[in-house]
Amino acid sequence: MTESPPVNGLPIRTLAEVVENRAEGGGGFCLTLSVPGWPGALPGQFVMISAGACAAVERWDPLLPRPMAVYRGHRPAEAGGTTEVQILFKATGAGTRLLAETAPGQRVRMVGPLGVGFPPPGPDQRVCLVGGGTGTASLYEWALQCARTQPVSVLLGARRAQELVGLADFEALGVDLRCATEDGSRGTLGRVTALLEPLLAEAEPGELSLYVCGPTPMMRACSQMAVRSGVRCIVSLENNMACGFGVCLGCAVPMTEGGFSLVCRAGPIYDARDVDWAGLP
Amino acid sequence: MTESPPVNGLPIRTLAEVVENRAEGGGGFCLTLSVPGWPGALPGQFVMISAGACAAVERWDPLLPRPMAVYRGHRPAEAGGTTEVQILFKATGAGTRLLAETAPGQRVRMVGPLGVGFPPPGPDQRVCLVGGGTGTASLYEWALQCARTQPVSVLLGARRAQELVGLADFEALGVDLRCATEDGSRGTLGRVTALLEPLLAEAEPGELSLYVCGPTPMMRACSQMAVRSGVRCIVSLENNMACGFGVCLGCAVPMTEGGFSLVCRAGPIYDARDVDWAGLP
Amino acid sequence: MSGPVETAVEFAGIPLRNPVLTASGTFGYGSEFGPFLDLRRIGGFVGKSLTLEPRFGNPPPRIAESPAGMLNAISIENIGVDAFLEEKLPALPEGVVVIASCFGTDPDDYARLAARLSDSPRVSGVEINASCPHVKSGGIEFGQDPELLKDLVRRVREHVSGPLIVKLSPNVTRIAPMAEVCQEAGADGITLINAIQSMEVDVETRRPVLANVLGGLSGPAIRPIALRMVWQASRAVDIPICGVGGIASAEDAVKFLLCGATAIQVGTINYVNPMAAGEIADGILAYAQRHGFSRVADLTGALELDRAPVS
Amino acid sequence: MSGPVETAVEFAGIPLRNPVLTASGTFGYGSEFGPFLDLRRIGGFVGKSLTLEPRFGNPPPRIAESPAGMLNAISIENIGVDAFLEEKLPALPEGVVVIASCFGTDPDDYARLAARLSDSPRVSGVEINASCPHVKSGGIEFGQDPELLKDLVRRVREHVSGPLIVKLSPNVTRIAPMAEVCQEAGADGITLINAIQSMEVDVETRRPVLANVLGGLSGPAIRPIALRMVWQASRAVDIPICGVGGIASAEDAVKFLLCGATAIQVGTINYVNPMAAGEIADGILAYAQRHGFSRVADLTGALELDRAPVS
Ligand SMILES: Cc1cc2nc3c(=O)[nH]c(=O)nc-3n(C[C@H](O)[C@H](O)[C@H](O)COP(=O)(O)OP(=O)(O)OC[C@H]3O[C@@H](n4cnc5c(N)ncnc54)[C@H](O)[C@@H]3O)c2cc1C
Ligand SMILES: Cc1cc2nc3c(=O)[nH]c(=O)nc-3n(C[C@H](O)[C@H](O)[C@H](O)COP(=O)(O)OP(=O)(O)OC[C@H]3O[C@@H](n4cnc5c(N)ncnc54)[C@H](O)[C@@H]3O)c2cc1C
Ligand SMILES: Cc1cc2nc3c(=O)[nH]c(=O)nc-3n(C[C@H](O)[C@H](O)[C@H](O)COP(=O)(O)O)c2cc1C
Ligand SMILES: Cc1cc2nc3c(=O)[nH]c(=O)nc-3n(C[C@H](O)[C@H](O)[C@H](O)COP(=O)(O)O)c2cc1C
Ligand code: FES
Ligand code: FES
Repeated sequence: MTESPPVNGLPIRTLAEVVENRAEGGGGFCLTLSVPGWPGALPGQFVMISAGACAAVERWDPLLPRPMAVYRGHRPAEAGGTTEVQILFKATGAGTRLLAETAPGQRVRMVGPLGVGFPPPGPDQRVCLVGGGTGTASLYEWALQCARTQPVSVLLGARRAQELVGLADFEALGVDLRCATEDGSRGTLGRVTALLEPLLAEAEPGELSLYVCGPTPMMRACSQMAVRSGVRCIVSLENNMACGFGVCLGCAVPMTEGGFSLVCRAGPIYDARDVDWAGLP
Repeated sequence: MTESPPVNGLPIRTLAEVVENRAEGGGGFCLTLSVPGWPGALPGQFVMISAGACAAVERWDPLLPRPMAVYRGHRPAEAGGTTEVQILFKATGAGTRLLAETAPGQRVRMVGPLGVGFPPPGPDQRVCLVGGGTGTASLYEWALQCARTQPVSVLLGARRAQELVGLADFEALGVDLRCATEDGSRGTLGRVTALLEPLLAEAEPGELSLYVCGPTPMMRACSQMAVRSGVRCIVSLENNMACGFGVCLGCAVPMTEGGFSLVCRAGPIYDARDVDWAGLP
Repeated sequence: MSGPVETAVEFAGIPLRNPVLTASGTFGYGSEFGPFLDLRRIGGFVGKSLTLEPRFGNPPPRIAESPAGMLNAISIENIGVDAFLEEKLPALPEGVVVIASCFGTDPDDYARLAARLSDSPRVSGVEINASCPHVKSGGIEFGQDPELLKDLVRRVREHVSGPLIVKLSPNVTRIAPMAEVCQEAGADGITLINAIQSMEVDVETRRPVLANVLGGLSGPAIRPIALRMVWQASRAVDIPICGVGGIASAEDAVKFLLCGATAIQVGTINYVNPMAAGEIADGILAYAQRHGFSRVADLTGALELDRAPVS
Repeated sequence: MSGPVETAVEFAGIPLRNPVLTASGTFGYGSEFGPFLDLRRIGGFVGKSLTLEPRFGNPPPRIAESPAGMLNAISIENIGVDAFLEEKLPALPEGVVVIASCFGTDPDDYARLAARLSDSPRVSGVEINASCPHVKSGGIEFGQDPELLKDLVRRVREHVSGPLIVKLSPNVTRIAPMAEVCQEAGADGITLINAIQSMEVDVETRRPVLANVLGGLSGPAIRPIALRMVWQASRAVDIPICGVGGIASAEDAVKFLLCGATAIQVGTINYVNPMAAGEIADGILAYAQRHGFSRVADLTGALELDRAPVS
């Protein structure tokens, strides 16, 4: 399993106030939350968010909170203060559609930061981040941090241009940025794996660290390509979760070495070789 | 059981749009809905309303719609058009607190009009309407209609002045209006029954028709007073309901003559003598 | 696939326009839904459970609300079989499929009632309510004891030649043996589940909310339990199954079909949305179309299992 | 009344600071809640069910969501009794009441496990999980058959002198006889209910959502069912009862106490709000204060019935 620097703050449970909820096109939303006492997060950590649970009436449908990567804003709050934390999500199911409806001033219940952060690349390595769909949200802070010390390529994939979440923010980073869309509406026509292929082909083993977050089939494909090329591949898994802090055992992922690992606690960041991809639903 | 003029339109099931949701103080709200194809309602009829059920996500907690009197706006919609229908309610439980949160532009699910209307007074009778708390909402349109043809007294009771719902509208009717509050903050100190007593004492039997809507203990008390005075007393019951149109049998009220009556279909309007008040919860 | 989809199914020998029925006790005697729903848009309806004589129900309060559910303790209040046959049935439009539900305190009651109902040409089938969770005697006792149930179904079967359906109680340790005895005793179909025995308390008055103390839980809350029982029953018997319990959408209905139900019943949601049954019928058709099924009937049992299931 | 309220209760011989425990499988081994909740604010916690050897659970997906509920098919994944005793227990702060849950496939397993746990001075009591709804063998079988259950409890009782609690399955026709055999076999208390056997289907893939097909339903959806069973069991036995199932607020907890529970357990809601148990403990105190109870223990069984209840 991957090592990572220690979490720099214990998770908190709080009511976060919605500062802004911006529709990004393609069903995507960027939610800015004001979080009292935010302890800060490592790039790659996530929060559990319940939308609509703490309006005037407690409503238990939907019941469970949803895991969401901390997109931007991992700085801890000053003593007694608040930090703005951003979440990028797509309104697909019950939880995210409710989240899409929350308006500034409303509050959402939140637990976090949870999970471990990304393990650092080797000091001389190039870094390549591959994001698919909302998986991209996990990568922004990491791209920002890596870009300070090493060359970074970011490959983003989505079905169509509008669904390339956070594109403007990644563009502003000034890193090597390439896109692939399945309808060709932006960048290369096809999947993001098509962008990865030449990059891996060029790379010497050991020269590159790959960080991937997106739909399972995409992560599986990237992982196989990386293994073939002998390149280290780190993935951020997106399992269903009930608690997010290691008590329900609902997020278990099968491991190559046998047994299961809890994505919410040992993950969501894994070395791709440690994950038994065949056992993933 | 009471006779009443025939319902002037079959009930509809529709999504009504919130035009305005005005906090009235004391936890009361006046909700204005734009209802497509509204068939019109008789004074005393009600609607079933589900708040929050038809946002982006169907949520089944709370599950059941809530019965609410049509406060104002019983005119049918023009062909293809909409009518504004007003509801007066107090945010107490889950359903009404959700209703209190709905904002203009949102839609609520609605079925109605349901139940029967108030039976008319005798041609030469004086009319006295007694409203307690949100029960007052059932009486406004009836006061308006009766005031066209006969002398009307309206007695309103609440815990405190702010909770006298719809007071301004009743004042604008120009009828004989008297209030009682339990804290004396408006009108007589005490219960509305204290206002009713002298009125009944003065009245010759047969000269007065009494219409009462409010909490069960208040209706029970008014009914007993009216029976003692030989005055006809019509009540509008506020039982819990699941469907509102006669199929769940959940709203049954025990009858003096034995058996039960469905408040949503045979009621909510009853001659007080027909109701077995001892059997009401 | 865009060809026309055949929506008709046959349940317990009754041809239905589509698999959507409405559940006993949630649809009155049919006519109440006139303003909201053309009954010919759905497969048919099951009437409120009838007894030989008209019957009053429990005192109020009879209903309560719970998370994603409701409790009821109505207790088979009904107009009696005579009024149903003489007043309610003739008032229904032509072409509406009526399944009559019957309830009794002993097998003789059930048999006489079922025979009378079954004799009516307007009744397409009879459903035995062997599962009312809040009546002092009768109903649930039959639904909880396989021997009593078998005896009951056999007795009714002797008197009824038309389609005979047994509605089972969910308040049992294992549903499969209950389904099996129905099949052995000659039932043509099984409906499940009825409401689940439950209780709710008012903490302010410190009293049970229902005057009857106990009531039956229904609505979306119970759907996963109902679905499990339908799946277990459908693996145990060959006679067709009608799935009921918390169905609120076409997707919910499809889940029951995939788990082995031939038809489904819409219950509590009728109160929330009196047009629900029609919308669900349309939605099942749309689902079949979208997923390339040429017949809705092919959805029945089309669940795919990766592994040997744990029953 | 504004005097101080005594919150302490005794459950199955275990003195508790207040009646709020947390449910097995929803609270890990206790330490996971460190960041959210001082465990000394609540009565205690029940650990994840343990087996003699460490054990992996079912393959994913293991959880699904349903209206006001969730399904799980974790299947007793746990670190084993040794790791619990050696690593988890010593890490807990002083003064935290620990009830250990144990699970086995035969009475011998249970007895050995319970004896080892009971011997630890840090374990205040042992809860026998005789009711896991999604393990191929063991667990639920005991919880569904009164004879097997009686034998199981008796065997464990022989090996355990400390407080012994039996956690019952809701998947039974009648709960009272199950409670009675526990009492006869010498249990000191009963916990109910465990999750209710359920199923959920993904209509897009046409597969069960859970890899295990069946899972257990928990959360607010099941609360009225749990409440009913607690009430029925409390009328059948004299040993104390711990109520669990869908408790999400102090009012919910009070309902269980009124229906006869001596203590309660907070389960699924811990996932939604990891501070819930503490808030519920505070809320029960506030309720007792508001309603003039000088001892929280007096809430137990304080339900008022107007009429002869229907059981
Ligand atoms: C660490 C981590 C970080 C993530 N970060 C992001 C992010 O930044 N942005 C983002 O958009 N997404 C993110 N996700 C994914 C996100 O959590 C899911 O997309 C989200 O849960 C979907 O919720 P929903 O309410 O829209 O969908 P739903 O379909 O309502 O739900 C998912 C929930 O329902 C259950 N469920 C799922 N499928 C089914 C089914 N077929 N039948 C029954 N129940 C089902 C699960 O228990 C889950 O709780 C992340 C996930 C993880 C694990
Ligand atoms: C014909 C009619 C007209 C009405 N008109 C108006 C009106 O104009 N304005 C107005 O404000 N009110 C009106 N009411 C009353 C109104 O319907 C109730 O106040 C409303 O249902 C309260 O809903 P709630 O969600 O706020 O409260 P809740 O407490 O959430 O709920 C009431 C609902 O919960 C259930 N319930 C009630 N008490 C309990 C309990 N102790 N335990 C468990 N479940 C319970 C019932 O099934 C009911 O559906 C009317 C009622 C009737 C019958
Ligand atoms: C108010 C009410 C009354 C009911 N009456 C009957 C009845 O008379 N006979 C019967 O067989 N089932 C009756 N039922 C049970 C339903 O038919 C159905 O089995 C149950 O509610 C589960 O389905 P649902 O969750 O879709 O409502 C009743 C249910 C409710 C809510
Ligand atoms: C994910 C999960 C795992 C569980 N694991 C156990 C367990 O190991 N042992 C046990 O006795 N009960 C277990 N339970 C059942 C709970 O302890 C509790 O009885 C049940 O969930 C009902 O309570 P609730 O509705 O408050 O969650 C588990 C429940 C859930 C949701
Ligand atoms: S989500 Fe609960 S253990 Fe990981
Ligand atoms: S509310 Fe359903 S019958 Fe009256």
